[in-house]
Amino acid sequence: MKISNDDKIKMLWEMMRIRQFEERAGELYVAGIITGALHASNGQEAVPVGVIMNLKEDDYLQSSHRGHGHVLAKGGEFKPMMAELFGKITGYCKGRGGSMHFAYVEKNILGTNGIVGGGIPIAAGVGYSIVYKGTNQMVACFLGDGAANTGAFHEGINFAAVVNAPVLFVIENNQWAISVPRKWSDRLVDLSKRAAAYGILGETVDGNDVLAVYEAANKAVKEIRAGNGPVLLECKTYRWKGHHAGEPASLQYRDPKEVEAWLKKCPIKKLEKALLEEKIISEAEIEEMTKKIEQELDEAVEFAKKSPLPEAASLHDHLYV
Amino acid sequence: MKISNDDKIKMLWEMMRIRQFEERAGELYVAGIITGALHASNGQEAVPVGVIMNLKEDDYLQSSHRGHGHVLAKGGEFKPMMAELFGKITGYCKGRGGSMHFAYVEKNILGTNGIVGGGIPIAAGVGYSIVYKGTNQMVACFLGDGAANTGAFHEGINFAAVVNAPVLFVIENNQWAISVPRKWSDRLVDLSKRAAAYGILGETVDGNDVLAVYEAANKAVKEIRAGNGPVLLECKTYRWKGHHAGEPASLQYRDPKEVEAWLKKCPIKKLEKALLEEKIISEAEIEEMTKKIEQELDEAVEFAKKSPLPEAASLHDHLYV
Amino acid sequence: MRTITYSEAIHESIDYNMEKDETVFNLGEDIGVLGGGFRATHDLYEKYGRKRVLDTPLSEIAIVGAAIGAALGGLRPIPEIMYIDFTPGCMDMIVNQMAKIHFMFGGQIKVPMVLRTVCGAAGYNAAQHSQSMYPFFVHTPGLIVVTPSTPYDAKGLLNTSIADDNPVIFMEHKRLYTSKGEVPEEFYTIPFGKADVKREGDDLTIVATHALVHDALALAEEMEKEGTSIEVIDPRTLVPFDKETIFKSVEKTNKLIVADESILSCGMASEISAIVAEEMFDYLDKPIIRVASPNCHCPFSMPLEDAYIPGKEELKEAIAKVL
Amino acid sequence: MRTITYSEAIHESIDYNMEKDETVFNLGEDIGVLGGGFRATHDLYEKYGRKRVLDTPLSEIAIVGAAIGAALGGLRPIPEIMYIDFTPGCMDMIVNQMAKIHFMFGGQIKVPMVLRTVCGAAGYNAAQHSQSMYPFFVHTPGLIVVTPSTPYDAKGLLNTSIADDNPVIFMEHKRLYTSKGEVPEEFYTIPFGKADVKREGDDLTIVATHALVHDALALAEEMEKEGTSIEVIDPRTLVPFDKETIFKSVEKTNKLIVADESILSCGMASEISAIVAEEMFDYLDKPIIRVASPNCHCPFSMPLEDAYIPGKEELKEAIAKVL
Ligand SMILES: Cc1ncc(C[n+]2csc(CCOP(=O)(O)OP(=O)(O)O)c2C)c(N)n1
Ligand SMILES: Cc1ncc(C[n+]2csc(CCOP(=O)(O)OP(=O)(O)O)c2C)c(N)n1
Ligand SMILES: [Mg+2]
Ligand SMILES: [Mg+2]
Repeated sequence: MKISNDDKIKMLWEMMRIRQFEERAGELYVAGIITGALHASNGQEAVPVGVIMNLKEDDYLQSSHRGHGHVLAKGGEFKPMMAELFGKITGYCKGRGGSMHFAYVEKNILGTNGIVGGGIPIAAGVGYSIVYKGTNQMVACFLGDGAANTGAFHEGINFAAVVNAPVLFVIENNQWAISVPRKWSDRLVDLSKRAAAYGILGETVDGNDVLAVYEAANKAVKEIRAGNGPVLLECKTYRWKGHHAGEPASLQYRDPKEVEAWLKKCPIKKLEKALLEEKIISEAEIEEMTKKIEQELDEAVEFAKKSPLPEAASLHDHLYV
Repeated sequence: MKISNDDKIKMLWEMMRIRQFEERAGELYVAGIITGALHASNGQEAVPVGVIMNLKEDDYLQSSHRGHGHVLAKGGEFKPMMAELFGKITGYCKGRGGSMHFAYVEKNILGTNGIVGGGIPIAAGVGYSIVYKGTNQMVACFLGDGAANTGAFHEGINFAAVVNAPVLFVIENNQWAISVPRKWSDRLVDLSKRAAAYGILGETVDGNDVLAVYEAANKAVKEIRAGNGPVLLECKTYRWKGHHAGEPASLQYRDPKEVEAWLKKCPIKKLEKALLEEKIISEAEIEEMTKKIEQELDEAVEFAKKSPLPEAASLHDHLYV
Repeated sequence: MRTITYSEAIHESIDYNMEKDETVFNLGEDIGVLGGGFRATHDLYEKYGRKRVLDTPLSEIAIVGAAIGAALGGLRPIPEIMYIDFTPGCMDMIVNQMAKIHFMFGGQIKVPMVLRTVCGAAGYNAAQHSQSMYPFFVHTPGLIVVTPSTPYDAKGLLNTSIADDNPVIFMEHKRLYTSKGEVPEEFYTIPFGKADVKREGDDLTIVATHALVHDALALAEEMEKEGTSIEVIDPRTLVPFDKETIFKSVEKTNKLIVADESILSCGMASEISAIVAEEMFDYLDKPIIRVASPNCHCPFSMPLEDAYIPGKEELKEAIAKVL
Repeated sequence: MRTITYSEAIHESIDYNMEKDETVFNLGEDIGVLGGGFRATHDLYEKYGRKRVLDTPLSEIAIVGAAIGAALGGLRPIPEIMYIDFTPGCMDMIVNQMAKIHFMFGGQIKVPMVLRTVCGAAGYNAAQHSQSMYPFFVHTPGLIVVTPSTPYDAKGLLNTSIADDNPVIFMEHKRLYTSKGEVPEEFYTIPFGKADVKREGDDLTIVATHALVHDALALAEEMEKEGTSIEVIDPRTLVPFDKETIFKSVEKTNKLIVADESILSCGMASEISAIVAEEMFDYLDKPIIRVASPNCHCPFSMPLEDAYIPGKEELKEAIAKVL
């Protein structure tokens, strides 16, 4: 498949934005400046970027608890995201949601979700609304390998299959559900095998290779837009950090060798290397991109810091319409 | 596979017991003598019989809402069953349960269940207790095709697979979940395909052929007792009656031709024919069996009628140990 | 005025709203060809087709989840859960998603949907088919909880529910479907949070919901002859809850009985009692008596179910305590 | 006496009971190698192995369902649901199976299991990780509901829970895990249904649960200096519920405040208020005031969560209303 140089550069850019956002958020957390439950996606950036590059502006996103990357790839902006992490009223959710409930409805980003698997049946329903209205939109729904063992997964995907909902279900298989390894979670090698349980297409791809993810998602999206209903795409990847920002990456449950091996498979490095070799980009340009993102992040942090916190008296706001 | 003549006759006997019990219960319901929610299994008798003939006395049964046949095949007796349907204190559950909560713990019959799919994770746990204790028991868990679309199915079977629980999950695929046809419930031809989602063995068999069910179950039971964990067995069959005793079988949602075609595939007639042809049994003997069962049913109804109802004052009994 | 059943009133509202608004649709088990367990959606499948009367797989999580998603996608879904007893199976979707999305997203998006379901004990269906656990929904902020007791209220409140932009739990009652009452043919709405004084009286206030409204009215009629004047108030919506109408009544009668079929402990009768004990203590002459389902499962056997269901007997006993 | 934390007290009880009884085992997410989100099961995996400290798939329905099955199979499971917020995801197993099997089967079989879970708002985790909806369990007959507020109570009540043949919901509180208190090294039990008078007083009764017990005690200490004598009672188990101890106190003080972190409407504070309003009306001099989480979701942002959590401030306001 032919992917334009511009698109490849965009992929690098998007992955870098995610990585740097996650790093910054992690630092702010460790410094005690932000708080709450923060699930970083360092190391998994190729998945949201490779998938979402195939979406149109008005397609929907349904995300998981580990959702910063999805939101960013779908058009989330640093300032309101950072402000949300700071609990400020300039955040997307006016400080009500935080990391686990990032939503940016203007861009059809229908939220991260603190309930693992919770977004899956909802995505199926968004998909049904598309069938109902007859628009040419679709939904990308991200979930972890752990989420694939929830009842919501089974009911949500089966429902989507039956009503032919245009939903791309993406399993970000990072091999662990917190401390529980795959071998204690399921008996499979490839979770995409579960597609057969719903009579839909399933595929497994190297989730650390953004071009491979892009291609697989592209094929899936074509299938979906052709009206054939949902597709299940499994992207094999790895979480670099602790499960959440408060958990050291070195925690005992993962073999340090396993972590190290995956660190070597950095999706960003991999694409950088390819682009440098193909002379699509230069070291200097990458450096410049990094700086630009850092600067944007500085501004976002500044913005977040300066933004006001909600008043205690506004506690009940947005409870009802 | 060689099945002894005695076993074949036992199969016929067991199926006849179920059929006649269901017919009697249906009559009592229509006559307004018994009440509540009654889900008859007429036409599906080969499934419980073919499966349960492979179980040992101390194996467990986990049943569904359509469970009279399972309970009977596992050793349920007419009198306490009938008494339970009458709401009498001589019933298995002392009148507290009724048809949807038939349990006979002495025979390791762990109950029918009013929640579709509800028994599946429970069966997985019973299976885990067997692994835990290291006994050579197993569990047979019956469920409908509708139940195969519940979150409980997914979580329960996956859990059983991961812990290697000795459970035979039997889908009684009677093509309908009340008025909802398979095509609106899933996209599959064979529901046993879902076994692959859990890395376990799956097989589909003609659920109206008791010998075929017996053979398939026998193979599955061997697999399970060998310590290889759960197996998913789909038995294709058909519900002759309305969904529950209060619903006419002729209700509009099913094509009468479909119903008729299945009536011709009576599992009891099929076995009778074979046994008669092989001269394993005579018409007279069958006639006698029928009569014997009728007489036992008469006695059971008499017993149930004469048994006392619970006192209103005993409302709170058995709420806590 | 024309008289129709509770079930027909619900049907009429759904039909009208579907006709008026293309985005209104139903999804659930056996609501289409079968027309629903209590006929409330009968013939709608024939009239509007599968797209808008969607028979689903046996998947309560998906029914509610997909309804939420469809609402986010701009539709106005009416999911049906056949019995309230099956809502524990999809409670996460109700409690953690449906009720919270609008709030968690800082008001960015609305979740307009009406979850219809059926409560109450009837017909000897035992512990898993006889419940009324809507206190779960009252205890979950962000939901509207509606409990109509008459065909008139059912139609008016369902019209309001479908028009409302908040997620609504619309509680129908098994023993009321065939009850009849006067219902205007034309469209009308009944505001949320407006209790209805079903009968005026001076000596005692009974706040009752659903089927117990009718028990209370029947008893009040009887006791009128004995010279006791009972006021019967139906809150009609449990969230929002009209305290004012009840307070006004207690100011007058100084005695309160609360009657609700949900289970006693942490049930709706307790909630209403606690509100009044907190805010109207000085007007009370007597203890507040609760009539509710006992702290027990609904048993199958006839005499036991009969003993289980709260009704006129229990109301009488309660009255004896305060008069 | 030796002082240990609430988390250590729980750990000690589980460890002891596992050692004593081969049939006791744990299952849940991240309870094994990780040792649980709050360290309550740490090192047990190393000591007893996977068989008895079973890390499960991310499947709450299966965790509770399998625990029920294992109990039916003769074991004494201790399933853990990481946060109470995830119990709606397995509510059917809790409400329709775990709580009902013994009853529906006419007493033929027992379901001895202790479902451990964690409630309370803390640390800015927003609406889906801050709840205390145990009123769902109080509203479901057939369950025992335990809410220990101190390390001593935690160990004693957990010992009782594991020995009990009924299904138990054992509610731990996030903000209490690191709290310390005196706990005997030896085995002891605390009976269900026995409230603990945490502090005696004459002017006012505060019935409080979990973290609010400590807020109430701190406030009582302060107010003692101002000459107000407050009695603080911790019911310790919500089901069964010890009315008598509370009644005795109200007889003496004639004033009652109820403080519980579950949400106000249909919450535990309302239930306790309603019991007293029904049975002890004549002893009350003042309205019964409830302190609870507001009828609102727990928001993420710091000042909002702080405003949300009921504590000393809210207790003070309540006291001002009755003194
Ligand atoms: C229903 C539910 N159960 C448990 C949790 C606690 N929890 C949060 S993330 C997580 C692991 C999720 O694993 P996976 O889906 O693989 O995503 P990952 O964290 O690996 O990205 C768990 C157990 C939760 N939030 N929701
Ligand atoms: C969780 C749940 N949802 C819905 C129902 C209502 N209901 C009872 S049986 C049934 C259909 C079950 O279909 P299937 O599993 O195929 O079994 P069958 O009745 O065909 O034997 C439904 C929807 C229920 N009892 N439990
Ligand atoms: Mg994972
Ligand atoms: Mg079926």
